[in-house]
Amino acid sequence: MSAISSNGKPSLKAKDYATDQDVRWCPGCGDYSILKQVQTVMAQLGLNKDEVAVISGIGCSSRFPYYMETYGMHSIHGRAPAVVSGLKVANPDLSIWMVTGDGDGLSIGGNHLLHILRRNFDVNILLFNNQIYGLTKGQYSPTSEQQKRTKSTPMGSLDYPVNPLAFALGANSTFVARSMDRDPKHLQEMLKRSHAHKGTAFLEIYQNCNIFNDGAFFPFTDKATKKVNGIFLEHGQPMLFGGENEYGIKLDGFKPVVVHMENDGYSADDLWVHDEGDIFKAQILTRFFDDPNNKDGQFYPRPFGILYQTERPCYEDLLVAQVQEAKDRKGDGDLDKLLTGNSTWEIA
Amino acid sequence: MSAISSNGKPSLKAKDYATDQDVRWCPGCGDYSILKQVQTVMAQLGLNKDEVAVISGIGCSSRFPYYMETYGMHSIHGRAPAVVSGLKVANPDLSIWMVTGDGDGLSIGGNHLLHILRRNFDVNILLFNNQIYGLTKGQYSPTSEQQKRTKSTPMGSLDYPVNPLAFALGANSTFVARSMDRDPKHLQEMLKRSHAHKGTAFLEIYQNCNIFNDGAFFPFTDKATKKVNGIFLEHGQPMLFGGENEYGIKLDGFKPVVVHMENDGYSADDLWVHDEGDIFKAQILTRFFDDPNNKDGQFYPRPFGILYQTERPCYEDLLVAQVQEAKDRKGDGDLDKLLTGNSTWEIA
Amino acid sequence: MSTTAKTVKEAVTIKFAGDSGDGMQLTGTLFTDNTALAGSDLATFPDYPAEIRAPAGTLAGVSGFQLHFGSTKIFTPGDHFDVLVAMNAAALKSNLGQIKEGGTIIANSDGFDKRNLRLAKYEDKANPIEDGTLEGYQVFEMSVTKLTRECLKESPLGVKDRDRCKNMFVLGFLLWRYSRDMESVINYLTAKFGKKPDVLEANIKVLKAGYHYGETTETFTTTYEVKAAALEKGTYRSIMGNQALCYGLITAANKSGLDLFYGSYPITPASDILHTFAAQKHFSVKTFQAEDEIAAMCSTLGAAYGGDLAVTGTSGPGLALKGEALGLAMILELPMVVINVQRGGPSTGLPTKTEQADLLMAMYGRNGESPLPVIAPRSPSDAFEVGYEAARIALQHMIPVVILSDGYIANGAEPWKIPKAEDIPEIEVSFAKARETDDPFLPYDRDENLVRPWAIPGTPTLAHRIGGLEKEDKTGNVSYDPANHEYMVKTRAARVEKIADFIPEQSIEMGPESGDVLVLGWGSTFGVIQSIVNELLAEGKSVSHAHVRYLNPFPRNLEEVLRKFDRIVVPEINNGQLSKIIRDHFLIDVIQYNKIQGIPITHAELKSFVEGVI
Amino acid sequence: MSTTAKTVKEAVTIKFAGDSGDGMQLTGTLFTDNTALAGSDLATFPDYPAEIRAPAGTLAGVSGFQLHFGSTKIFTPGDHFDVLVAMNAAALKSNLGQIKEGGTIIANSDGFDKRNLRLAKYEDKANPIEDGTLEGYQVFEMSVTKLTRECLKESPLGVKDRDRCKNMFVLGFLLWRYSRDMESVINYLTAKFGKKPDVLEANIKVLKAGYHYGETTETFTTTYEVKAAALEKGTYRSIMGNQALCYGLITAANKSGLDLFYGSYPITPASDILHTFAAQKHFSVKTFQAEDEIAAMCSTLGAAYGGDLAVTGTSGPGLALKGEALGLAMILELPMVVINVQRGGPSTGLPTKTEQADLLMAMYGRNGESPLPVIAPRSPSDAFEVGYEAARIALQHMIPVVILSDGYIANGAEPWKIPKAEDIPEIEVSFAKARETDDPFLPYDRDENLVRPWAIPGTPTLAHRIGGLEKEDKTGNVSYDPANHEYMVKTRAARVEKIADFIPEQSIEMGPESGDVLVLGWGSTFGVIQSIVNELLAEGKSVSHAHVRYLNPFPRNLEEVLRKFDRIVVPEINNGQLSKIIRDHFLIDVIQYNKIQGIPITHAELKSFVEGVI
Ligand SMILES: Cc1ncc(C[n+]2csc(CCOP(=O)(O)OP(=O)(O)O)c2C)c(N)n1
Ligand SMILES: Cc1ncc(C[n+]2csc(CCOP(=O)(O)OP(=O)(O)O)c2C)c(N)n1
Ligand code: SF4
Ligand code: SF4
Ligand SMILES: [Mg+2]
Ligand SMILES: [Mg+2]
Repeated sequence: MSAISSNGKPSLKAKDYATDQDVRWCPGCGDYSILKQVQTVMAQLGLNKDEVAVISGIGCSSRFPYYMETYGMHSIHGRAPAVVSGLKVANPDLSIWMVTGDGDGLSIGGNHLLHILRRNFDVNILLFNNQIYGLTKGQYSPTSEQQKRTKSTPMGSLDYPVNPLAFALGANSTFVARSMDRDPKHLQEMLKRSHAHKGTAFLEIYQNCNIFNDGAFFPFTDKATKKVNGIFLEHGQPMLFGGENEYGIKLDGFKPVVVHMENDGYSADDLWVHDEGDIFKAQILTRFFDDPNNKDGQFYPRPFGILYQTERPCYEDLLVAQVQEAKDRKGDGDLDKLLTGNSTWEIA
Repeated sequence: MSAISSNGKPSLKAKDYATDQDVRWCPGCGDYSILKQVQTVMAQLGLNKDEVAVISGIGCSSRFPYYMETYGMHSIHGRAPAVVSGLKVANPDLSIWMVTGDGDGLSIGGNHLLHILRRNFDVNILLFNNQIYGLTKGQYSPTSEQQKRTKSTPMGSLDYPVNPLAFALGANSTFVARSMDRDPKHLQEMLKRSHAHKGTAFLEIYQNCNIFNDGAFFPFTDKATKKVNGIFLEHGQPMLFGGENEYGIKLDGFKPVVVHMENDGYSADDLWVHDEGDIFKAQILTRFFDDPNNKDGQFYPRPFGILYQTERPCYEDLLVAQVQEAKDRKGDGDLDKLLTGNSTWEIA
Repeated sequence: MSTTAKTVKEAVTIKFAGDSGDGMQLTGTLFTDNTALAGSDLATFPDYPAEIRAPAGTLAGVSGFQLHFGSTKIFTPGDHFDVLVAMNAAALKSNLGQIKEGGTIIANSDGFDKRNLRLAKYEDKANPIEDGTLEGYQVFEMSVTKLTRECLKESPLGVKDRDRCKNMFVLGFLLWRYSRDMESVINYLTAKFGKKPDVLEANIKVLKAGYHYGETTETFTTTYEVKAAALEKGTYRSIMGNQALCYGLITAANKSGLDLFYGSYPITPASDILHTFAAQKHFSVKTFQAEDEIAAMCSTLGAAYGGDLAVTGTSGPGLALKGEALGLAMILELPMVVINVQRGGPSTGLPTKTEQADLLMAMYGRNGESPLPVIAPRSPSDAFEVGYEAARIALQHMIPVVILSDGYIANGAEPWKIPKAEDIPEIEVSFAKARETDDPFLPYDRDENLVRPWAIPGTPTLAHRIGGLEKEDKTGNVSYDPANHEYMVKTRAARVEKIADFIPEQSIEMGPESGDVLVLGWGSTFGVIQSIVNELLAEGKSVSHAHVRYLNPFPRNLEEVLRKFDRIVVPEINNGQLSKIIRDHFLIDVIQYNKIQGIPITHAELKSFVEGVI
Repeated sequence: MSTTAKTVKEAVTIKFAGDSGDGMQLTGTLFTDNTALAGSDLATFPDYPAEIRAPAGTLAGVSGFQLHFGSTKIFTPGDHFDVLVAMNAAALKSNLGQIKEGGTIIANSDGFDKRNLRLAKYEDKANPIEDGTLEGYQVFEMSVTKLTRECLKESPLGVKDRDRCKNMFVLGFLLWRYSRDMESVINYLTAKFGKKPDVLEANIKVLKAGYHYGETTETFTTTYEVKAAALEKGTYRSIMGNQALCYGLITAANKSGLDLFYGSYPITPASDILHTFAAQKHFSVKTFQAEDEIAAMCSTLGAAYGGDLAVTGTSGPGLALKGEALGLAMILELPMVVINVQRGGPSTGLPTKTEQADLLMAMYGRNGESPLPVIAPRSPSDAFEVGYEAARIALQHMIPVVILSDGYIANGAEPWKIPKAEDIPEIEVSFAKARETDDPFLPYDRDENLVRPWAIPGTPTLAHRIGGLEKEDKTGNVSYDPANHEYMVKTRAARVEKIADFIPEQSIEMGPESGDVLVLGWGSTFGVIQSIVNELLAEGKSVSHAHVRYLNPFPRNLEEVLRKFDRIVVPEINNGQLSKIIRDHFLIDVIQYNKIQGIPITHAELKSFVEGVI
C-alpha cells in the first residue's frame, strides 16, 4: 500500500475516504463514529483508496461501503465472508475490510464466519455489535441478553446468547479483539492493530443503536462508570483498571479475582499479566461476563483490546504457492497437451 | 420413556430397534458399530421406539435413520439441527437423536449447529467424524488435517481444520464429549451419558471410513498403540493413562505436562484431576492436539470421555413455560376477542 | 357556533406528510378510525422512508400516510390528493406532484425555515409557499409549531414533549374541517396516556386548539362533509394485511384444534407477521426466530412432522433461500404454510417497495419436478380468508401451500366486517391412529384424494422413516426403481391438480360473463382493477374483471371463463409472470400491462390503458 | 492359428456387469479404447451403484459399463445388449431384462455359487444358468476365477491380488472374440504397473490366458469383426462430459488471458468437475472447496469482481441454494459461469440418476425479475464447446451464464476429434482502464450492447461501490426512484435478449427444413433423437430434428423454424419444461414425450412414439 494516492497526489485526509453519498444512519447512531475512525485510520496508514475494498453483508452496519471512497460491495445477508474469500483469492494484494453486524455475522452468517476464521484469509473483519437487528427495526439478535423484550419477543427472548469472542476462539481465529464506538482513540488503535495483523483479524465493536437498543453499552461508555466497568488490555502489562488503576485482577489457579490494590494490599507483581499469545487465558477473558461457573455472579470488568493473537499462514498465500509449485513441476499449462491427453487414435 | 414398548410387550432387545432395510454402508465401515451400540443402549435404557425420533442430514452417516425402527427423518444436507428444533418445539416429550457427519455438521451445517448448541434443546447429537466426505467419494472435510491429499486436493488441502469440541465450547454447548466406533463399551457409556444429559449433548464419535480415509484414528484404536495415545477421562479422577496407568498429566499453571509416574516419581495426588464442570480446563483438553502454543510439538494423549458438562434451561421448556404464562395472564385465546380488537364501529 | 358554509363531498383523498418524527402515521390512523366511525368506506396506504430514521428534514426522511374515503365504494387509496398536509418543506416537495389541480395544501409554515428549505434541496432556499410555486392550489399556512407551543406554555412538559403534540393540532383542525367530533381521538389518548396525565392533557389541549382554530379563524370559510357509505350492516374494524394473515392462520389452528408453530427470520415487509404471532402465545402460538430462512423452513417442516399447524413467512430473498428445504417439505408431503410477502427485486432490490415478481419463483424455484399450490390475497382484509384457506388446503391435502402477499397488502389497511368465530367452519384433521395389527405401517399409502396419513412421532405402532430420497409408493422406503420414480413424480403433480376439486370455481368479480375485454388480475391489483372496471361499466363499456386467488392449481373453469372474452388484459406489478403461465396453460394470448416501479398501479394509468384496448 | 469362422457385424452393444469390486469400469474403458483404436464409432454409459460400496454380491452392488460401437454412426450407448458379461448372479439378474433375444451371455460360473445366488435373491438358490431361465440366449460359462488362479499359481502375489486380475481374463477373451490385438491394453498396463513388475506380469499373463482361451477352446466357433466407421479424419480421444466442460472453460480462460477460479461444494454428479480443475493448477486454475453452495456462489462472484474467470458448479439441490446469491450476481452484472449437472429430483431425489428437471429453476428460480442466459450441452464432447461458449458470453456481456448439463452427459464418454489450440479463437476481454479525468467513474454506464465496464479493484481512479439494492442507471448509486427501477428491470431483461445477436441461429440437425414432424430436443436427448430420426428418414418418413443449445435467449429464428412444421414433438427427461417455455414464447402447442425414470430415453420407445405422431 503506497502512501501516495493513485492520482499522484500526496497522502490523503480522512475526508478523502468519504463518498458523495448522504450517510443514511439515524442521527446519533454509533456507526457514524466507527465510519469516522476507519477513515481516519486509513488516512493515517496512508492506504491507497484504489487498493482497498470494503465488503459487507446486509444491515445498518453493512451500509458502510457506500460511504467509503474505495472499492466496495454491499453483498447479501451473512455472506460477506464468502465474497471476501473469492475476492482475496483473485486479488491477494487488496487490503480488504469486511463489515458485518451481530445478526449478519452471527445469525445468518455464522457458518461463513467460522470458515473464514479458520482459513485465515488476510482480511480485517469489523463486527458492529449493537445486540439488536437495526435495519429490520428492532428484533433481538444472537448477542442480545436472554429475556430481552423486543418486537419479536414481547415476553422476553429465550435463546442463550452467542459470545462472539468465545465463538471466534473456538473457530481458531488468529486475532480476537474488542473495542467500542464511543472510544475513538482505542478504536483507532484496534483498527491499526487489525490492519497490521497478517491473517483474519476479528474485531468486535460495541456500537450503540440509539433507536432500538439505546444504552446497551452504557456502563462502558458513560464517563461515570466506564472506568470501573471496563479494563483495557495491554500485552505484557498487569491487569489494572479503575480511574486510577485502583483495581487489579489476579489469578487463583484458573479463577480470576478482582482485588482493590490498596485496600487489599496488592502490588502490580501480584497481578495477572496480560499475554496476547495465551489462548487459554484468552478464554477466561472472553467469559468475564459469561462464565457458567460464576454462579455467585462475581463482578468482572469487560475486557477491551486484543484478547488473543497468533500467527498462521493465510489461505491465499498457500494457494498462490500451490499454483506456483504446480507450474514449477509441470511447467505453464499447455493447452494442446491438455486437450490431447494420454491416449489418442488417428482416423485417416 | 417407559420400559414397556407401546404394544404392551416387555422390554426390547437391540435387534428390535433394527428396520427391515438392508444396511447399505461399505463392509467394514465404522458406522456399523455405532449403529449397533445405539441400538444396544436404547434397549438397555428401555426406550420406547414410538417415542424416539432419529433425525439426520445427508451423508453416509446420515443414512442412520433408515436403519432404526423408530420415527426418523433423513433430511437435507446440514439442516438436521433446524428440523430437530421445530420437531422438539412441537413435540417436547420425544427422545430425539440427531446424527450428522463432519461435513454435514461442520461444513454446510456449522451455523445451525452453533445455534442449537446455544439454545440448548434437549437432544443428543452424534457427530460421526471420519475426517472425510464419504458419500461423495472422498473429498477432504473441515476436520481433515491440513495438507491432506484427496480427490479435490491432489496437492494437499490448505484449510486449517475445525476443532469440533473447541467449536462446541465456543458455541456455549452444555455437554461436550468424544468417543469412537471401535470401543463399544466406552461408546455405549457415552451414549447413555448423552441421553442422561438434559440439554443438547454434543458427542463427537471418531469413525473409520475404511474406503476413503482408512486408519485415520488408527493410533487410538490399534491394540498396540491405543493405550498410550488415548486418555479416558473420568470425573474426579486423576489424569492417568497408558496400559498400566504408567503415565499421568499434571498442570504447570496452564501448561499440561505428561509425566511417567514411576520414572519421574509422581503419585496420583500430583496430577490434574478431571473436573467435567470446569470449562477452562476443558478448553485445554480440546487442544491437546491443536494447541497453537505447543510449538515444540509436545505429545499429549487424545482425550476421550466427557470433557465438559453443565446445566442450563432448555429452549423448549422456556417456550412451553412462556405459552403457559401467556394463558395464565390472558386466559386461553378467545377468537372473537382477537378478531374484534379494540376499536370497532357499527354500520346499521 | 361557526358561520362557515358546509359542502358535501362524495369522496376525498388526504395525504398526511411530514418528517419521520412528526407522527404522521398516528395522525393518519386516528383520522382514519374517526372516518370509519363516521361510516365512510375507505382505503389507506402508508409509505415509510427506506431508512430507519433518515436525517430529520431531508427528502429521504419524509413519512406519509394516505387516506381515501367516501360515501361510495372505495377501491384504492387514490392516485391524487384533494388535500396535502405538509409538515415541512421536504414533505411538500416530495408530494407536490400528486396533488389534484386546485387541491388544498395545509402547510406548517414553521417547517419552511431556511434549514428545512436547504434540507429539502430547494435551490437557494426559495420558499415555495411564497415564490408562486403553489399557484393554482389553495394553500393554508398555519404556524403549527408556534401555535402548539403557545397553547402549551403553561404545561409542565419539556419543549421536546410539547412539540411532540403538534400533530394533534393538525388532526384537530382536520376533524373540524370534515365536520367530525373529537370523541374517538380523545378516547384513544385517554387509553394511551391515562398514566401520564400531563401528556394526556397536553395532547387534548392541542387537539382542541386545532379544532377551534378552524372554527374561529376567519380564513377558513368552508367545512366539508362526507356522508356514510352504503356498507353492509355489521360490526367493522380496520385491519392490515399482515395482521389479517396472522388472524386467518390463528383461526385455522383454532378450528383444527392444533397448536400453531411459526418459524421465521425477520425480513421487510414480513417481519410484522412474526411480531403479531409473538403477541398471541395464549392461542398456543409458538414463535421461533430462527438463525436464517433455511432454519426457519426446516424448523417449520420439523414442527409439521411433529403435528403442529406449521407456518413460515418471509420475503423474496428469503424464499429463494428456502427453495431447497421447501423441496424436501414437498416430497415429505407434510402440511405447512409458506408466506412470501413480495417486495421489489431482484436481489435485495427495493425492500420497502411493493412488487409481484416472485410468482414464477414460487411456482418453479425448486430443483426437480416440485409443484406446489400457490394462492394470493387481493387486499388487506382478504388476507384473513387466504390465511385460513391456505391452512385448510395444507391440512386436508398434506402439502405445503405458498401464500403470495406483497408489501402493499401487508402494510395497507381497510375496513373489515368482523366475522363471528362460530360462523367459521371447523377444519377436520385426523392424525393416523395406533393400530392393532403388526404388519408394517405404510406412510405413503394414499386415500382417494392421494393424501397420505399424518403419523405423529410418539404415536404407538406408527414408527416410520421419511426423507428426501425418492421413495417407494406406499412403504416410503428409498427406491431407485425407474417406474416408481415416474409414478411418484406424476402422483405428486396429480396431488396438486386434485386440489382443484376442493376450491371454488373462478368467478367474474364485475361486469358481464362474456364480452370484449376481461381484465384478469391477481393479488394486490384487485382494488385498482375494480375501480376502473366499475367506472368503465358506468360509461357503458364492455369490460369485466376476474381475479385469480388460486394460482396453482387454477380453478377448473378458468379456461372456459377466459375463452368467453375477445381480449384479455393482465395487469401485473412485474414484467409479466401470470401472463406467462396463462399462455403456457391455455395457449391464449394476453395483453400485458406491466408496471415495475415498486409502487401500485394507479387508477388513471390503468384506465387509459384499458380504454385503449376496448 | 484359429479355425473359427469370422462374422462381420455393423454394430454391437456389450454390457460389462459385475460386483463393484470386479473392475468392470476399467474393463469397459480398456475395451472401449481398443475399440476406438480400431476405428469404430462408439458411445458408452457407466452405471454405478448408488451406494459407495454396497455389500459384495448384492443387487445393489452391481456395477455396469455399457459400450455401443459400430462401423456406422453411433448415437447412443444402445437400448439392449448383444452381449452381457455377467461376473456374478446379481449382475445377471439386474441386466437380464435388457439382453436382445438370442443375445450372448458370458457368465463367470464361479460367481454363481450358493452364496452369490442367495445375495442375488434367486429363490431357493436355483441357478439360472442351469434351470432354463436363460433359454433362448447363447450362454458361455467360464470359470473365470478358477482359470485366473490356475494361470497365476506360480505368481508371488497373494490370493486377493491374484483374483483382482480376473477382469483381464474376460477382457482378453473379448479382444479375441472381436478380432483385436492386445497392444493398447498391454501398453496401458505397462504404464500403470511399470513399478510393480509382479502385478504387471500377472495381469498380462491373465489377459493373454483369456485371449488364448478363446482361440483354443473348441466351444467358441465364431469370432466377430466390426469394421472402422467413416469418421472425419483426425486425431481422436475419448472424453467424458464433466472433463470436457472443464477443458472448455480452461481453454476459455487461456484464450482470454484470465486466471480461472472455481468455487464449489462437492455434490454428485458434479464433484468430478472440482476434481478435474484441482489437477490443473498449472493453468492458473484456483480451486476453492467452499463450506456450502452459498459460499461457493458468493466466493465465485467475489472472484469475478476481482477479475478472474469465475466458475461455480453444482447439482439441483445446490442450485436451489445458490438462488439468492445468483440474483446478486445478476444485478451486479459480473461475468461468471454457473454449472448445474442435473440429477434426479425433487429434493435429494435420485442423486446418481440423470434428469432434465432443473430447466425452470434455472430460468425462474430467483426472487424478482432476474433473467439469465442458459445453455446446455448435448453430449459429452459437446460440453467442451458449451464450456467455452458460456465463458465467452459471460465475459463479453458481463453476465452470469448458467450451463445445464446432466448426469448422463457428465459420466458418459464418446470419441472426440481433438481441436488444435491455435484454431480456437481468442476471447477479447478488456478491464476498465485508469482515467485522467477527476469526474466520477460510472460503473453502470453501458456500451451499445448494454454491457457495463469491468473495473477491477486495485485499478487507479476507478474506485466504486456495487450491491444488491436497486441502482441508479450509470452511477450505480442506490436508487428508490420508481422510473429508474422499471428502466433497470427492463434493461437487465434487454441485456439477455441482446445476447441473441451474438449466438448462431437455430439449425435443423437432420431432416428437411419443413415438413410434418419436428422433434425438438435439448441437452442429453440429442443422441437418441438423432438415431431415431436417422432411421425414420431412412424409412422415408417426413421428420426432422432440431436441438436447442441456447435456451435463453432463444436463437432469433427459432419461431420461424418451428412454424415450418405441422407437429412438434418435445422429448424431455422431465414432466415437460422446455414444452412450457415454447408454449409461453410462441403460443405453439407441442406434443410432449416425457420420461421421468432417472434413465435416458431409449431408441425403441422414442421411435415408436414418434411413429405414432407421424
Ligand atoms: C436473506 C435475508 N434475510 C433477511 C433479511 C432482512 N435483514 C436485513 S438486515 C437484518 C439483520 C440486521 O441486523 P445486524 O446484522 O445486527 O445489523 P444492524 O442493522 O443491527 O447493524 C435482517 C434480518 C435480508 N435482507 N436478507
Ligand atoms: C445441498 C447439498 N450439497 C451437497 C450435497 C452432497 N453431499 C452429500 S453428503 C456430503 C458430505 C458428506 O460428508 P459427511 O457429512 O462427513 O458424511 P459422511 O459421508 O462422511 O458420513 C455432500 C457434500 C448434498 N447432498 N446436498
Ligand atoms: S437503527 Fe440503530 S443501528 Fe440502525 S442506523 Fe438507526 S441507530 Fe444505527
Ligand atoms: S464411504 Fe466410508 S463412511 Fe461411507 S459407508 Fe463407506 S466406509 Fe463408511
Ligand atoms: Mg445489529
Ligand atoms: Mg465424514
